[in-house]
Amino acid sequence: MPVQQRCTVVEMTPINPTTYWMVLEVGNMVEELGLRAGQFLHVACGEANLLRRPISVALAYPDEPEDTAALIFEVKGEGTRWLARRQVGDTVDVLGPLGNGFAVENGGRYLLVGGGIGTPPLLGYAEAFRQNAVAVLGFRSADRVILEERYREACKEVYLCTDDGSAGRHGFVDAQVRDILEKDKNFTAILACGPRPMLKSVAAVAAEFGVPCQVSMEERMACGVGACLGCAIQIADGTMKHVCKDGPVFDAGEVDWDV
Amino acid sequence: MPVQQRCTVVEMTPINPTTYWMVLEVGNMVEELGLRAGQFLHVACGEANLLRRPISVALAYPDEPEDTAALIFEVKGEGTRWLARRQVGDTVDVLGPLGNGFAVENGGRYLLVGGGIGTPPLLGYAEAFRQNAVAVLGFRSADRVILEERYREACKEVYLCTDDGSAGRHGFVDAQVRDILEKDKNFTAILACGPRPMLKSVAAVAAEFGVPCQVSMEERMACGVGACLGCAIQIADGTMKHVCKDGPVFDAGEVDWDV
Amino acid sequence: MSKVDLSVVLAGVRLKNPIVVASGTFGFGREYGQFYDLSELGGICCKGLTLHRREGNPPPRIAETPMGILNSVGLQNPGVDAFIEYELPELRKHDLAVIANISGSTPEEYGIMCEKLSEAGVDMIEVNISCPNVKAGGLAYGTKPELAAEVTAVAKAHAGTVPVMVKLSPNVTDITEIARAVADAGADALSLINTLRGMRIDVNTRRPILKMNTGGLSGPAVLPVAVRMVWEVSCAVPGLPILGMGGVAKGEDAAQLMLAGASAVAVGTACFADPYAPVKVRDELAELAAEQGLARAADLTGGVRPW
Amino acid sequence: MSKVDLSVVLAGVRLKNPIVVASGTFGFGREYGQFYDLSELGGICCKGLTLHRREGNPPPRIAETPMGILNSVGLQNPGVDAFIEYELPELRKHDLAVIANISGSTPEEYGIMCEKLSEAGVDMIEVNISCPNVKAGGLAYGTKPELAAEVTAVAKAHAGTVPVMVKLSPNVTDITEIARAVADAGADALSLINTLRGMRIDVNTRRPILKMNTGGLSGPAVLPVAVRMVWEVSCAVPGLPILGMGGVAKGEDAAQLMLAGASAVAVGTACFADPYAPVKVRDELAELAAEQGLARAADLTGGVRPW
Ligand SMILES: Cc1cc2nc3c(=O)[nH]c(=O)nc-3n(C[C@H](O)[C@H](O)[C@H](O)COP(=O)(O)OP(=O)(O)OC[C@H]3O[C@@H](n4cnc5c(N)ncnc54)[C@H](O)[C@@H]3O)c2cc1C
Ligand SMILES: Cc1cc2nc3c(=O)[nH]c(=O)nc-3n(C[C@H](O)[C@H](O)[C@H](O)COP(=O)(O)OP(=O)(O)OC[C@H]3O[C@@H](n4cnc5c(N)ncnc54)[C@H](O)[C@@H]3O)c2cc1C
Ligand SMILES: Cc1cc2nc3c(=O)[nH]c(=O)nc-3n(C[C@H](O)[C@H](O)[C@H](O)COP(=O)(O)O)c2cc1C
Ligand SMILES: Cc1cc2nc3c(=O)[nH]c(=O)nc-3n(C[C@H](O)[C@H](O)[C@H](O)COP(=O)(O)O)c2cc1C
Ligand code: FES
Ligand code: FES
Repeated sequence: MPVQQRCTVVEMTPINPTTYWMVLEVGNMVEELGLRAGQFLHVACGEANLLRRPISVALAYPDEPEDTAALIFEVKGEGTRWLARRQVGDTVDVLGPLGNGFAVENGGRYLLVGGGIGTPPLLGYAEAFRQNAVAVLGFRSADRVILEERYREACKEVYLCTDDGSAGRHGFVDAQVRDILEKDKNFTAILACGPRPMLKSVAAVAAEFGVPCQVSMEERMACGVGACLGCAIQIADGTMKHVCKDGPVFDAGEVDWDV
Repeated sequence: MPVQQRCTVVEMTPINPTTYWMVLEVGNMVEELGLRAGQFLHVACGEANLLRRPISVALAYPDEPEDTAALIFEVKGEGTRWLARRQVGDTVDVLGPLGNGFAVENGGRYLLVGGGIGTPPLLGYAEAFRQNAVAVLGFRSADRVILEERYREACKEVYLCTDDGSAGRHGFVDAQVRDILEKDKNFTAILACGPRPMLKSVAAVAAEFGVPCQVSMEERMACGVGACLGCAIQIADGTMKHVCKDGPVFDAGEVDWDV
Repeated sequence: MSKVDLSVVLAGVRLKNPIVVASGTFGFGREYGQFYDLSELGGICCKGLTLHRREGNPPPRIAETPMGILNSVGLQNPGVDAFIEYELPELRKHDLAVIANISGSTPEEYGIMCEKLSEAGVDMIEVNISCPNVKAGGLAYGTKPELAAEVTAVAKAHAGTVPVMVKLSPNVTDITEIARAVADAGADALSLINTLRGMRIDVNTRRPILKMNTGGLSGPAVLPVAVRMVWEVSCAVPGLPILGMGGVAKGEDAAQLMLAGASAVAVGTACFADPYAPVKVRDELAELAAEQGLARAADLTGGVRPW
Repeated sequence: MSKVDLSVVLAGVRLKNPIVVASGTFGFGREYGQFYDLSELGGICCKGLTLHRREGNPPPRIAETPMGILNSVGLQNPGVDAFIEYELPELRKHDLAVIANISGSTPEEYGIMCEKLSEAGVDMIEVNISCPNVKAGGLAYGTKPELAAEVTAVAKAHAGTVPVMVKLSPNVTDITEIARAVADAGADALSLINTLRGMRIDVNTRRPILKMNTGGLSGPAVLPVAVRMVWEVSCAVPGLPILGMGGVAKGEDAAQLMLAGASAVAVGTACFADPYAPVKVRDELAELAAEQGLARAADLTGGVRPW
């Protein structure tokens, strides 16, 4: 059950020129309401922006005096620009917990595949599964890389790719995923988050190797809670599902990738 | 010639529960552009309010490092509420100097008549003409009284009136003005600022005694500079004048009081 | 402050307060029902129903604009039968007026839905005429007085004792013309405004943000248009009750629409920013009425004094 | 970043950049000319002129709304002769296109004004058809295709070689119908949108804030309606140049209107918040075009790729 809550900013760190690491005090959202990585918070971004902005939870911890959640976001437009100007001690108005997060089981072994600003929501899974997690992280170029160290500290193996080859392997993450699965497809599931074309390629590789794959999808939202039917995504059977309520994480097989 | 300027708030004091005394650093507006009391600044009041708010200049001083201007304003709606939340060190975006101010001559003797939030724009004249100034100040009730001490320090005589008699004389300022003029109508002019009904009554009394009278008028504004023709007031000859450009101070005889 | 009687009557239906939630912005109440008891509301206009289940338009369906949003959801809904079976019983667990909102592509479809809904026992039927008429070549019912009147008459003929409220589109030259036609055809109430048509383009991709290219504008940006149209309609068809909506986010906004002539007010887009918006609007409206010394919120209705 | 050629051509008139200021928001340029040289602008649509001096409507004339304003200035102006004598020579001291905006209450008045203005040598005439036609019983010219066409034809017949641009009202069911009628009647260009009609009520006094009760809505709130209408009109009458306007406050807004089909863009209400708005919009537009690697700003025009 989601609640509306004013959350105090307790940490605010730029992690590259356009990306921020923001930690919020979220009341008892983690302990009582089960907030976890992969879900999202719907964040009001100032009076001048009518709609809230959905931002994924990267890490969520029970804590005293309040539970905390880390959001990692990139400045794209007016809303995220407003958010980036918040300082420690400011409060932001948040709806949450929203959405489902990835479905994982204790003792599972996971291949985490993140692209760009899609890497943060997987961080919580990296830190939960540690030696049972392998991460493939893709970025446009070396200067866009975020969270590499955090992932390296947590995971068994981390593969870095960049589109232009300026860091790690030259190329897209799906090629790296293919190489990994060719050697070892013994994963409980692939958990993927990133731009839609990346998810589509990763889903295709996963299907080819018969590895279950969950993808975290994005769509433009209004309400964030399932009331407005704004955030539809097309499902393979011709129906619609909603990112905010049925997702953001979907089974890759469920999604209609051809639209 | 008006300019657009970001001004730093250097003083911010509530002077009653809904009224604030705000001092701004206004660059060289006083020394170079002649900013003075009775003119107004057009103040941008936050991203959520499209239009600027006109606020009269109560006091204007040349100063170092920057000239300063005191604005005294009452919280009415969203815009002034935003303004009231500014703190020392914040900046506000201002257009000015705008409007004309009262026409006064050195050595003149002035009867200043202010009602409510109309008292501030006359303060500069009180402090300029001091022993040559007599002030009549009207308020709704004792708890709304502002600036009484400042006026008493400056002026030869100060008459306080309240609508409900809770402080000073019981009744409207025009009755007080009449009493004064009956004894002594040797004033260069009456300078009046306040709600329109008050100005109308004061203008009538002034006309009766043959004393020149200038009134500072209010009208809803958009541009503040004379471009939009929004802030029209009806003139006795059937034409329109504009508060922002031709005013806010008009000769009382010029105004069509019957509309 | 004295206690204000908030109850109002809309086309014979008593609402315990004048605040209703707008069709399509509140689903069937399940989601926002997690935040507060739906009995706080005067009523709910349910998500627009069609005779058969519809998946709606392809995404993206939402674009933000200055103090507004564009949507092209396009009547995604489970169909009128599923509503009656699964949603209506849930809503009936709460104390609020249930207003079913319906769209058809032929007058017959409107008729069938009205029959089903009146039998199922909704409190009111809101007839959305902003949808294209397939028979008249896709022309929207809401833009032609004759078409609007035809749909209204059919709905009335099939709704039994359930009041029929017709929802007007603002995308017209003269809304009073449509209002009069619908009134003459027997409407028990009018609701307005539906969304204004708008567009937003992503200047980098050069694509419209909405997959349908254009969509419906709602939210605070449209409030002044809504107030104007409610006022015009209430002058043109005096006595016909109006559910006012369009951009309401504060008690003052609701009061404006009521003064302009609305008996009750719907809150829509404001819910997206603040799930509690309808409750806050209600409380602010009550406070405003109390400050003005009104005994009943209904005393606001039509109270504007034009110059 | 490469230098973008900002010049555009609107109905044969070369503007050194696509940013014009909107009629009624910039007077005759004197006031904002205190802030910067008017030669910074591509052009100015002057305050609406009538045949004879007019005092306009009684105050209050301005009301603020969410991200918009309502105005009921009502064509206060010194009359066309005074414009030609006192204002035009001042404007001619600067390097910008001078577009005279005219309103008449009969077709004849439009004709006389066009004659005077073409003789005086303005660069373009913008024919405002949002005003009521006294002969047709106060019906606005802009809401009936026949009336709009009539005014256009008369204006063209009297404007000599000066291009005639007709300014469309958004308060219509189908703006393409009016656009086509005006195009067929010989308009050299279209400008849109004029203001949407709206209202705001002071809930304490119960009075409309505007003395005229209703007024015209402009500012960012209307941008999505403007983009939609420019797109519709540019599809309906391809090839006819469009001056787009309505809510432009940023370079991105101007780019949206150009992509939707406008050859140039007017900035209006945004000036009230920021006198430098037109200059900023121009610079942001130039930057945006440069980032996209465009050689000419004109390459944006009509570039939207609908789904
Ligand atoms: C479930 C979900 C989780 C997300 N998690 C993150 C995250 O952890 N970190 C992060 O940086 N970003 C995340 N995003 C994307 C983020 O919501 C957008 O970048 C942000 O809304 C842009 O807002 P803006 O005002 O800066 O941009 P603008 O372009 O000015 O926004 C205008 C409107 O478009 C919407 N919008 C723009 N881009 C997107 C987008 N990609 N997805 C959805 N709506 C969009 C905005 O919400 C707003 O309503 C997530 C999106 C979704 C749907
Ligand atoms: C020349 C002039 C000088 C003024 N000087 C002062 C001053 O020194 N101190 C002071 O407290 N107030 C002064 N006012 C009034 C002040 O401008 C308004 O109280 C203020 O604009 C209200 O804004 P708001 O957002 O708080 O209220 P809202 O009611 O939310 O404002 C909505 C809109 O209405 C306009 N508006 C509302 N009330 C007035 C009004 N009385 N006059 C003009 N526009 C109005 C606002 O500017 C805004 O555009 C002056 C007004 C004028 C015209
Ligand atoms: C996402 C969304 C979906 C809507 N769906 C419907 C609908 O199904 N039927 C209908 O009559 N109106 C629908 N509307 C219009 C609203 O009911 C309302 O008339 C409009 O949004 C104006 O009110 P607001 O500004 O408070 O949102 C929808 C509006 C939105 C924003
Ligand atoms: C105060 C004001 C006065 C206006 N006067 C005129 C006018 O005289 N003639 C005209 O054609 N349009 C007039 N307009 C309409 C504008 O030119 C423009 O079409 C409209 O405001 C939309 O643009 P904007 O949102 O950028 O202001 C006026 C608008 C405003 C706000
Ligand atoms: S954003 Fe409203 S249903 Fe998902
Ligand atoms: S406010 Fe624009 S002319 Fe005075």
